[in-house]
Amino acid sequence: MTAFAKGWEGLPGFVSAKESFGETTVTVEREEIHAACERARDDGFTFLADIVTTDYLGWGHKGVSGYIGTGTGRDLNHPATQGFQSLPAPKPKRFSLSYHLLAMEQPARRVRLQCWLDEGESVASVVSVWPTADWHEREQFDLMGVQFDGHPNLARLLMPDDWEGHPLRKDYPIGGEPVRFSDAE
Amino acid sequence: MTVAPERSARSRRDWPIVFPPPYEGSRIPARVPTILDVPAELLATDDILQINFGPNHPSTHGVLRLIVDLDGERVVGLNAVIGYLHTGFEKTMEQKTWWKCVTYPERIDYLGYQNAELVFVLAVERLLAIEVPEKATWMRTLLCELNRIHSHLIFLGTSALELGAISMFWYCFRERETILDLYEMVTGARMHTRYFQVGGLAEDIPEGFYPECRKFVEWMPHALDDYLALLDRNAIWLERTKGVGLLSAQDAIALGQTGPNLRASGVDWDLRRDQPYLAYDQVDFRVPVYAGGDVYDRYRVRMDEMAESTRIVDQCLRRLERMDGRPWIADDRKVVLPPREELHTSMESLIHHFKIVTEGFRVPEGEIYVAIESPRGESGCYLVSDGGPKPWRVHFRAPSFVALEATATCIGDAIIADLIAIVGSLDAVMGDTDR
Amino acid sequence: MLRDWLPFLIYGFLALAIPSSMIAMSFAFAQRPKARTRARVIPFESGVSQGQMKPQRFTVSFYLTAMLFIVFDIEIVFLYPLAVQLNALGWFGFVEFLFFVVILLVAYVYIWRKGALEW
Amino acid sequence: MADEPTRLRDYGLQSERLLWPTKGPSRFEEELGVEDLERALGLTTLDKAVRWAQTKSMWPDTFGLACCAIEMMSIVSSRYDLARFGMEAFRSSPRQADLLIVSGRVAHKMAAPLRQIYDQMLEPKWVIAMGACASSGGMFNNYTILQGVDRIVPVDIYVPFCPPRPEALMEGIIRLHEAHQAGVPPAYERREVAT
Repeated sequence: MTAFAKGWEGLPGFVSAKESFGETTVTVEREEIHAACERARDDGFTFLADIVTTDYLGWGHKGVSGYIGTGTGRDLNHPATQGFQSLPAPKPKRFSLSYHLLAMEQPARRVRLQCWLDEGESVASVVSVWPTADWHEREQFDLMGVQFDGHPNLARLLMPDDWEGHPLRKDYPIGGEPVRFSDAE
Repeated sequence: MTVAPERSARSRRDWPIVFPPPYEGSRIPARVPTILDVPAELLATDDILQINFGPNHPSTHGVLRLIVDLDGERVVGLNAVIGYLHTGFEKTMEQKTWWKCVTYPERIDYLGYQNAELVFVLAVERLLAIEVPEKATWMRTLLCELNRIHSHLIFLGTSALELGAISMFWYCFRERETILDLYEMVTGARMHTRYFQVGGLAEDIPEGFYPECRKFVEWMPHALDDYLALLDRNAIWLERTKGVGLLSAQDAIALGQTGPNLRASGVDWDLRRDQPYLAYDQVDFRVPVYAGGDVYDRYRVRMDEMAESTRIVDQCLRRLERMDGRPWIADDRKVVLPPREELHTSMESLIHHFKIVTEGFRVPEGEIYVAIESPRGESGCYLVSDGGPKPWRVHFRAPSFVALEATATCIGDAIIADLIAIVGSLDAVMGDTDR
Repeated sequence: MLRDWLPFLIYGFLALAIPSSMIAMSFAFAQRPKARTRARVIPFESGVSQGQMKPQRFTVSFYLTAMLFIVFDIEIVFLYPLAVQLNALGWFGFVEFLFFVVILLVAYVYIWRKGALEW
Repeated sequence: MADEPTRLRDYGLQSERLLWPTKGPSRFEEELGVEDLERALGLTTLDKAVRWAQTKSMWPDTFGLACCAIEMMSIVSSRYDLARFGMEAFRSSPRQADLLIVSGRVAHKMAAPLRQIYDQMLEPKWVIAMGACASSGGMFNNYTILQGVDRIVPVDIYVPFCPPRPEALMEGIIRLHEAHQAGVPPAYERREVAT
C-alpha cells in the first residue's frame, strides 16, 4: 500500500486534510507545492486530471447566500427542521489553486492538493512533474492571472494575445466588450 | 508504474495486453511539452516552410490552428494555437441560477452533449445529497451510451472522410439520424436535449420509445459489421493509419490522456468500470484496450466501444421496460418543481414552485470534483457553491483540451498527410477544448 | 486547299472562341469590390494570413518526382504513333518498340533501387 | 423606381406566394404587367436568367464553428441532402465559395479570420447567420462572444434555433434563393457596408 495509507502528514508542506462530499482535500503551503506534487506522483498519483483556480473575492460578504436546507433529514410538514441560515465559512486567502490528482489503480484514489495564494503571489510550475500541466497552467494564468514561475512557455492560451485583464476574476466585468471589429472600414 | 495494472479474476477486461510499447523512452518534446521545436540544424538552412493549418480548415474538426513547420512534406515543427472558440462558459454560468446552468454544459462538448450535461447534474446532486430514483439513473445510462455511439459515429464519419473513405460519412450519418430520432422522441430535441434535471429526468419516457430503441439496438451490430467490412481490411486505410501517430502508455499518462486515446496506448483505465457511477456497476460490458498507440488502435477502440455501448443500451432497455409507472424524478420540493396539478391544491407546493422558479433552489456550501467517462475521456466538473442560488465557480475538465496537448508528441516524423490522420484520431472537439 | 484545311480552321476557331467568351463573360458579369480590396490580394491562409508569403525554397524531391513523371509519361506518348502504324511497320516496328521499352525499364529499375520513388 | 427601395417588399419579393398561393400578383408585377405576357412568350431578362443560374449551384464555405456545424454537416448527409439544390460541394477555400454559413458562436479572437475570409470571397456572395449564437450572440453575452455576426459582416439570412434543425437551415437557404431570384441584391449592396 502507499505511504499515505495512514494519512497525509508525510506530504511536504502539509497544512491540513479535509474529507467532504466523499473527497479528500489536502491543503499544502504555497512554497511547498512542487515538492508535494512530486511526492504525490511518486506515491502513485501518476495522473494529473486538472488544475483550477477559484477567486474568493467577495465570498459571503453581501449576505446573498444563505443555506436553507438540503434534501436529507428534512420533513416538509415540520418547518422547524428547515435548517438555519448560515453564511459560508471565510477563506484564508483570495485565490485557491487546486490540483486534482488520480491514482490509476484498483481501488482508484482521487485527491485534491489545494494551496492558497493572494494577488501577485506566484507558484512553482509542476510541468516537470506532469507534462500535461503545461496548458492547464497557461489557461489559469490567462483566465485568472496566477503566475507560475518555471513554466517554459507562460503566455495567453485562450484569449487573444493582446487582451488586457484576466476574465475569470470576480472583479472583471461580465458584459460583452465593445466590438473590436466595426463594420466601417 | 505498471502499464496495465494486474487485476483480480473478477475483472471484466479480457483483452490481454501482450504487445511491447510502440517506442522506448519518451517522445515528449523537451523544452515545452506541447510544442515540437524545429531541430537546430534545419532552422539554419531556411528550407523550413511554415504554414497555418488555420482556424478555417476542413480537416481540423473545428477552429483549431496548427502552426506547422514543414521540411518538404515532413513535419518538423508544430505549435497548436487554440482559443478561437473560447465562449467563457465558466464566467457566464456564474451569473445564472443552478436551474439555468444545466443547459450550458451541453454546448461545451457538443458531440458528447448528454454526457457533458450529466457531469454537471451529477456534481450538483452530490452537493445537494439528493437521491435520484432508479428509473432516472437507468434512463440516464441509456441516453449517455446512445450519446457515446453518436459521438463515435461522427468521429468515424469525419475521420474516414478526411482519409479518403468518403462513403463512410454517409453510412455513419445514417445511423446518427436514427439515434437523433430516438433523442427527438424522448426529449423533443435532436441535440442539446436538456433532458437531465437536478434530481432525475425532466419528463417521463414516452410510450413508443422502447420498441424504437429495440429496433436500433438490433440494427446497430449489422451497421458496425458494415463499417468493419468497409474499412478494416482496406489497404489504403491500414496504410494511412497503422504505425502513425504513436503514443506510448507512459507518455499518454504523463500528458493526461484519457478515454479512447489512453486505452489505445495500452493503459487499461475506464471510469465507467473503475469508478462506477449511474448504473454502470450493474451492467456487464467489456473495456477494449489495444497497446499499439497509433491511429489504427484509436479507431479500433472506438469501434469496439460502439459495440459495447450497444450492449449496454440493450441491458438498460430490458431493465427500463420493467419500470413503468415508477417515479422518474426525486420528490424533494426544495429542489424539484412540484407536479402541475399539485399547484391547484396545496399551498406549500405553490410556494415551493414560486421560490424555485424565481430565486432558484439553493445548493449547500462546498466544493466538489466529479469525473465521468465521456466519449472523449475523463470529463470532470469542479463546482464551488457558497450556499446561494448561483454557482460560485464552475470549471470543466475537458478531455479534448488535453488530447490536443499530445499532438506535438504524436507527430514524431509524420508527413503532412499523416498530420490530418493524427489530429482526426485524437478526436478533439473545439468547444470542449476552448470552453 | 481551303477545303482540306476547313475542319482544322473550324476546330481552331472553336478552341479560341469558347475560352475567350468565358473570360469576356466573367468580366461582363463580375462585380468588383469597391473597398477593402487588400484582403482580396493576400493569399488565403485559413483566415490568419499576414500578407504576401515570402518566396519559399522547396526541397528537391518535388522537382525530382516531376521529372520522373515527365520521363515516363512522354514514353507513353511516343507509343501512340507506333500504335497507329503498327500493322504497317510489322515485326520491325515491334522489335523497335521492345528496344525502346527495355531501355526505359532499365532506367525504371535503376531509380527504383536508388530509392527515388520513396517520398 | 420612384423612391430608393428600402423594404424587401419594394423589390417585389414574392416569397409570400409560396406560402400563400392564392395571393394575387404583387404591386411590382402589376406595374410591369409581366403576369401573362412573360408566361405566354417565356420572355425573361438577362438579369433574371443570370440570377436563376446563380441560385442553382451556390457553393457554401465550410465555416463550421460550434454545434451548428454538426447540424450543418447533417444537411449534407443522405436524409436531408443539400445536393438537391446543387450545394453539396462544401468548398474549403473562400475563393470558390459563394455562400458563407456562419454556423456557431463567434469569439472575438475568431472575428478577424472570419472577416478576412468574408473579404476573400468573390462577389456575388451571401452570408447566412446559422443559429442563435451567430445571429445575436445567443445565450452567451460575455467578454468573448461577438453579439451577432452582423456586426462584422453583412448578413442575408438569420436562421433561429439552437442548433437549427437541418430543415430550418434548408428553409433559410430556400428563402435566400427565392429572394435572390426575386431581385433582392446581396446584403453588402443593400446596406453599402462591406465592399
